[in-house]
Amino acid sequence: MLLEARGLLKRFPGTVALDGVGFGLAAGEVHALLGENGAGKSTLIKCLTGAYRRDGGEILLDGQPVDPRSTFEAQELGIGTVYQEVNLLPNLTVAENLTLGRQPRRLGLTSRRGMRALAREMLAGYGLDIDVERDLGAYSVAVQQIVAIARAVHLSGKVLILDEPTASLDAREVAMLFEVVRRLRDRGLGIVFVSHFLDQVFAISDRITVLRNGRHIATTEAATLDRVRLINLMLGRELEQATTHGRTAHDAGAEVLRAEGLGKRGRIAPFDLSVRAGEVIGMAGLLGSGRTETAEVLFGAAAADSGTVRDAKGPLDVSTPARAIASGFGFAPEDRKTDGIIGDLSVRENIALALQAHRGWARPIPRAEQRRLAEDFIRRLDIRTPGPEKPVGQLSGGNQQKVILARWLAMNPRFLILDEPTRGIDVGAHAEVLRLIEEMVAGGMSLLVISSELEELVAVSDRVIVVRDRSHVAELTGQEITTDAIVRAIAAPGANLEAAE
Amino acid sequence: MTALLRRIAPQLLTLLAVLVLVTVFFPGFLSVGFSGDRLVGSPIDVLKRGAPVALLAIGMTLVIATRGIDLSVGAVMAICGAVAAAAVDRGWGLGAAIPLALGAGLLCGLWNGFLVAVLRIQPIVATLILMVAGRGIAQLVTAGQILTFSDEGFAFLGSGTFLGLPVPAWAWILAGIVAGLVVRRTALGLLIESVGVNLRASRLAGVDSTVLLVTVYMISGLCAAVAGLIVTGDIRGADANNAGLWLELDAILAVAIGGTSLLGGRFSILASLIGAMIIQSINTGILLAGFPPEFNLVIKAVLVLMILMLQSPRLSDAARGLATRRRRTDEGAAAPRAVKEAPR
Amino acid sequence: MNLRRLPLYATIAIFVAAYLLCWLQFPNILSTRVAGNLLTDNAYLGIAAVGMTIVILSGGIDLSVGSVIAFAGVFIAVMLRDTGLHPLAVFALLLILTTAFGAAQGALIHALAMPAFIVTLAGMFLARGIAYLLTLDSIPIDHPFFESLQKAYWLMPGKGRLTLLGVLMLLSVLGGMLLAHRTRFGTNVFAIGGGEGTARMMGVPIGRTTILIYAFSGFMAGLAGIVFAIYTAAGYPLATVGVELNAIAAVVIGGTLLSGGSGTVLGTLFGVLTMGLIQTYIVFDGTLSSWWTKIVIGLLLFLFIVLQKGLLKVGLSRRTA
Amino acid sequence: GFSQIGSESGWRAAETTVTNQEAEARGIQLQFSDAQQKQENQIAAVRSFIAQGVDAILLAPVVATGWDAVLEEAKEAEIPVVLLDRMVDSDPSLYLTAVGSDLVHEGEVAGQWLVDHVADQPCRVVELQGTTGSSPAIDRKTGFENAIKGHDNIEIVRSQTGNFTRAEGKTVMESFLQAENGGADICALYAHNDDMAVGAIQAIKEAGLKPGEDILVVSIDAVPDIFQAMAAGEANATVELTPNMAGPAFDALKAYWDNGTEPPKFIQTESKLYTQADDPQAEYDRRKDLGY
Ligand SMILES: Nc1ncnc2c1ncn2[C@@H]1O[C@H](COP(=O)(O)OP(=O)(O)OP(=O)(O)O)[C@@H](O)[C@H]1O
Ligand SMILES: Nc1ncnc2c1ncn2[C@@H]1O[C@H](COP(=O)(O)OP(=O)(O)OP(=O)(O)O)[C@@H](O)[C@H]1O
Ligand SMILES: [Mg+2]
Ligand SMILES: [Mg+2]
Repeated sequence: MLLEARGLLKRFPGTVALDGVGFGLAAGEVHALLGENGAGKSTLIKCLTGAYRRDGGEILLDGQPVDPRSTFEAQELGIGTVYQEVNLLPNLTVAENLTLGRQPRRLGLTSRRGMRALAREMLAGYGLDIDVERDLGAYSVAVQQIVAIARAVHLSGKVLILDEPTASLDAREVAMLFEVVRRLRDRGLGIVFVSHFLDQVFAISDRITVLRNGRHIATTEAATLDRVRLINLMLGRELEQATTHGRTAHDAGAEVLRAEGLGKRGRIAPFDLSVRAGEVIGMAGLLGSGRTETAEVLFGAAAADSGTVRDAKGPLDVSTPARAIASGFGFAPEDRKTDGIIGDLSVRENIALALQAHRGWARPIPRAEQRRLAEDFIRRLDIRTPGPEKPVGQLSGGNQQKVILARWLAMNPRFLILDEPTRGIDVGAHAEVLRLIEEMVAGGMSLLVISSELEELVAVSDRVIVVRDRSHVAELTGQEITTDAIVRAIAAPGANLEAAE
Repeated sequence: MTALLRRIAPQLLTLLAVLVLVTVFFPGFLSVGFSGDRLVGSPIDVLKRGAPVALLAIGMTLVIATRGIDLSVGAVMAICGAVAAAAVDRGWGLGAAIPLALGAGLLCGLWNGFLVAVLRIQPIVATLILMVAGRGIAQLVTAGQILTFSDEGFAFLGSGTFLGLPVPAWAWILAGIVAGLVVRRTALGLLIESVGVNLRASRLAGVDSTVLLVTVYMISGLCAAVAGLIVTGDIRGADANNAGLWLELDAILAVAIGGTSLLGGRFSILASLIGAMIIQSINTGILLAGFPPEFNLVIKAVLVLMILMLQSPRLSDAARGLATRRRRTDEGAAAPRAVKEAPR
Repeated sequence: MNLRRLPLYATIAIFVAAYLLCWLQFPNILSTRVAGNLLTDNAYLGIAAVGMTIVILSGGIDLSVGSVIAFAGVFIAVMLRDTGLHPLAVFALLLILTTAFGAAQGALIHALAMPAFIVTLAGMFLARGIAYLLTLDSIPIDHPFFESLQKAYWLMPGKGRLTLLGVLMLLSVLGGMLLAHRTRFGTNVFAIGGGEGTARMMGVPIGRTTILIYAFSGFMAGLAGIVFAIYTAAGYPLATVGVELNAIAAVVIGGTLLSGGSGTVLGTLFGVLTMGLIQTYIVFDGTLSSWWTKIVIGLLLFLFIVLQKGLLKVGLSRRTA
Repeated sequence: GFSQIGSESGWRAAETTVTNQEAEARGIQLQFSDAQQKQENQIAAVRSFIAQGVDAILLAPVVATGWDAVLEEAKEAEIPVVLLDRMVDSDPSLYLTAVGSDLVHEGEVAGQWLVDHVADQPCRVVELQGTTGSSPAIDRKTGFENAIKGHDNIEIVRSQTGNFTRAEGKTVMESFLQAENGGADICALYAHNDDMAVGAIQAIKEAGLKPGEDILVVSIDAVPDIFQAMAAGEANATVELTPNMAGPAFDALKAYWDNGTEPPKFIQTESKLYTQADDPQAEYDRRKDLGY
């Protein structure tokens, strides 16, 4: 075994995140690490790489006991890691992020030119031609994700660990990533791969280890496992019904909202959007095409500089989020860490926040009421938390996502925008979210769902808007909505340029 | 209730330790007696003298909870004291002086809040502007003199006694209770904490952060105004140069000793108030113990450092880790290292 | 060119514009004499501000610098008075002391996870307290070596003096620029300022870097103390009260974000010069009463910051448009 | 050019006012610069006075040391410098003259008054010091101690800094009272300035004692408020430090310009002692508009 963990133990107040987990990674294999949200995958990785101090158990590298006390030491041992939340610094340039700690030097000073060259070299092979001297923060999550991967690959002499690296990548980039991963595997590296996309798991991995509730459940050859069994292993139960394609046709309701000529210079070209009651509008496009911008303009997060929004009764004010919310809008943002959760506050407070802000500070929601609300959603969305008073920052990524969904469901808005709602969510929860979407729509709510997962869009949408180059370019309805059609619309003339960029 | 106790336990213990320490150096420290109908004694002195810092700490706690800081409170004290003294001096009476002073405090808070929330200037710098200019404004009001007055009602604010306790002590205790109630019985506390932890996310959840930030700085200004009234009443004169000088640092220290993170988020007004009393006990203790004044700063620095070290989460973690390790080794098991997550 | 330089350009533009405005009112102000004075009079502040810049870039703050400068002066004066050591030896000793002092603060900040504001606040009390213990008086320094240092200058055309102290400050800025922008340590500082947790995950040695950052600030404060001692030829425990706030203001005017992770050392130089210009302007004006002086300083500070914000906004929108 | 220290006390404000009045009366145009208690600002101010080419510089130095370089620059530029109210350690050739009082002497006058007043009675004195490290605090302490030396009946039992402020004077006095048996053991208070004394008087009153009788109060500066207290019998004595330093300075300058008369290097102002016998009410009325 290249990297081996025996009897790993990690406790957090109120949770045992790892309960005697064993894990073995061979050289030259891609080893998938799977489990529900909160199963302990990220914790295992953090213990292996010295980001967390473990409470017990031992780690062996090449048969020798090692004890990385910091990620720095892990890197020195040849373990490169992409952690779940992109762990790069937006205030540094791409090149600085890539070369941090290993900057080429001349005469004791770091060399700009050397850094630039090294960075370009590291990024080669990912089809990403970006200005490495610009701040990383100027780029989208996807670009950052790729940069993080490139960095980890560069650092990994022996082991590469990828914790949900594909969560915000689209198909083309995933393919490119897998290309790189295979190359590394063939060079004899051991690669740990975490993902909730089972297709990707089956596509790339040699072996699979499943964790549940902090325990090791099984390790098997990927080839011997089928999808259903894998899901059973992960959930410890049958998934009631794997959602299949095809949304039951709706009677198109009356129009409830209409945006006309809404846009913001330099961000998104003016667009029209009509929303009917109980309708799900999907939004597809390449990374950086302007989907998030559309949502932000609609919600007042980035104030529009042209256009109007109105409903049957008259114009609506959506110039700030608070006003948009007052007009019955809701928005679950894409980047949950910076835009979504209030890390130090409890699950209860996070769920009640939007409702409370809407009611104003003078009309507090009684604590008991908040608790009831929180417990209700914890049950309904199956949020894995020891209780409603747990700080939300300590939940696993997928569970944080559910808390944000709960926040907006508690508001019961008439028009809810979900930007990548299933990012980082496990299969069980994924099905759950899709079911919730159905439920909401049945209750008369209208949705705008932004997603990079085309199947998901096809499954839920009544209508799909395709965004390209910061403008809305196509709209598919009813039978037209197929993955193929969407891909074609995205890739229409001009898109190649964008992709090549 | 128990949660509250657990929250303020470190502060209470520290206060106790400081009191014991001072008593060692000055044995009569803890004695309280009656003189006529009012209580006298060092503990009462601490309650009274600690009033300005305690009042400032109330506002400062809220400001810090939003991830801000207010360096201007000392200058605002001077402005408000000067305004009140000038009003009394012109014979407008206390009825006009107090509202004017409080209004001035609110105005200062509004200005700070405007800079921070609307112009988005970083809080330290935004309030540094008023810290510098504010004292000038105060001197403008008093024309550079110590504006002395002889209004007994005003003096009562600073040095009077009510039901045995000094009026300043009443002021901060009441202000603390009111602020505590307002913040915790409404949703203000939740919203402040949410803005302090993650401004962007809070805005996206519909929290009106602008109004909230302005409000918080206005509360801080108001607290400073009350503190300014008290020190002015106390010496029966508005001393624009020295009123509240460097008190902002003590107030920030009180909040920090009270365990509220300077990075915003969770806060406790009660703990900050205990922090203020800890600082005042040290100050009074130094005065009573009779060391030469050149030792004051060193003593204070060492005590503050010790207090902070004792309260440091890392140290208590390490101590706990040490305890578990000992237990484990007792059991004969291998000794794993102390848990250190240290979320910062 | 580069987006992150925008605040720097804004600062420089405002400084130049302000200087020209002052010149319109007082033609004298554009003499080399005033320029030389500007450098000399602000040398200690500039040096301390370079250290402060590094600290602030890392997302920290160092309130102890003013006190450390005072301590340095007193220490030098007392040592020169009471021992036969050569000033250079005293300087070396002092720099070791203040660097260790800074390192100790950094160690506390890191090891105990305490906020820098509070630790350095205690450090501020401590340094001045120790200065008091050394002496209460102001002690003159009349060592011949000191005099030669003080008198070392190069007469610029127009009778302005480019003093050793001014040059020392410019060198410090240069050194700071290299350190911040051209070393691994510097990038680590930016990394910590951008997000300590993230930086840790990326393998930045947080503890070591934090200690080094504050040690550097302590070193620069010690150096500033030496400069101040040369400048005034005395040690005085009450000197340079509140200089830390001036340094912070200079850093921020220089376009560095107090929240850390973004800024330049060169900007700090212009921040310092801007503060000096405000001071000079007020003296040239010469009609302001004590209180109006304070109010005007506050207003000018406000004006500069708002102008800078405005310029930044214009620059940014031009870029995205 | 006039480089003033700041406006940290009423006395300082009065000095500024009087200087302006004196300048106006003589038709002199005054460039004023306030250093906010910082020597570095003062040095910068003097430098820019030189750069502007003023005719003379009045300097109220915040601290005695560290003036050599700028004074030499002034000398090179042939601008006469007159020091006000505090001295510097520099070579006397660098300035024209200094106008001021002798701080040590002030302390001695105050101490002497106490010595005379209590005669042979035992007297436990508490002292309110000025800002730690400032020269008035050091010198006035020394002077007072000189005066009581050899009088074993007088003893300083407690000494703390009140930072020259009224509020701290009061706070510190409260703790003195607290520490000295409710004040019963204190015979006299010596304050380094009147502001602290005024604060302390309030503390004494609030403790139920009579300042001026139960506890003697002697202080320095002679600001209006202390005369009010004396008129009320609450303070006993104060030593005057006149804010009119500029008058003699201007006179000296005029003489120097008119006929090159070199003034003496030190023009000492009188340190006059005022007691309750000196019609304090009249003194108060005389001073109250001087901008204290
Ligand atoms: N810093 C922390 N403090 C307290 N509890 C934590 C912390 N980090 C993780 N946990 C808890 O540990 C458990 C495992 O979390 P982990 O992040 O490892 O899950 P995961 O398998 O990566 O889930 P996901 O698929 O959602 O990323 C969860 O119950 C979580 O609440
Ligand atoms: N490949 C890329 N090259 C350069 N810049 C990019 C790229 N991808 C995204 N960006 C930038 O990232 C920013 C964010 O884009 P935005 O979030 O609007 O895209 P999106 O369509 O919502 O995509 P997604 O949500 O999938 O990231 C844009 O300003 C864009 O300029
Ligand atoms: Mg995870
Ligand atoms: Mg997006």
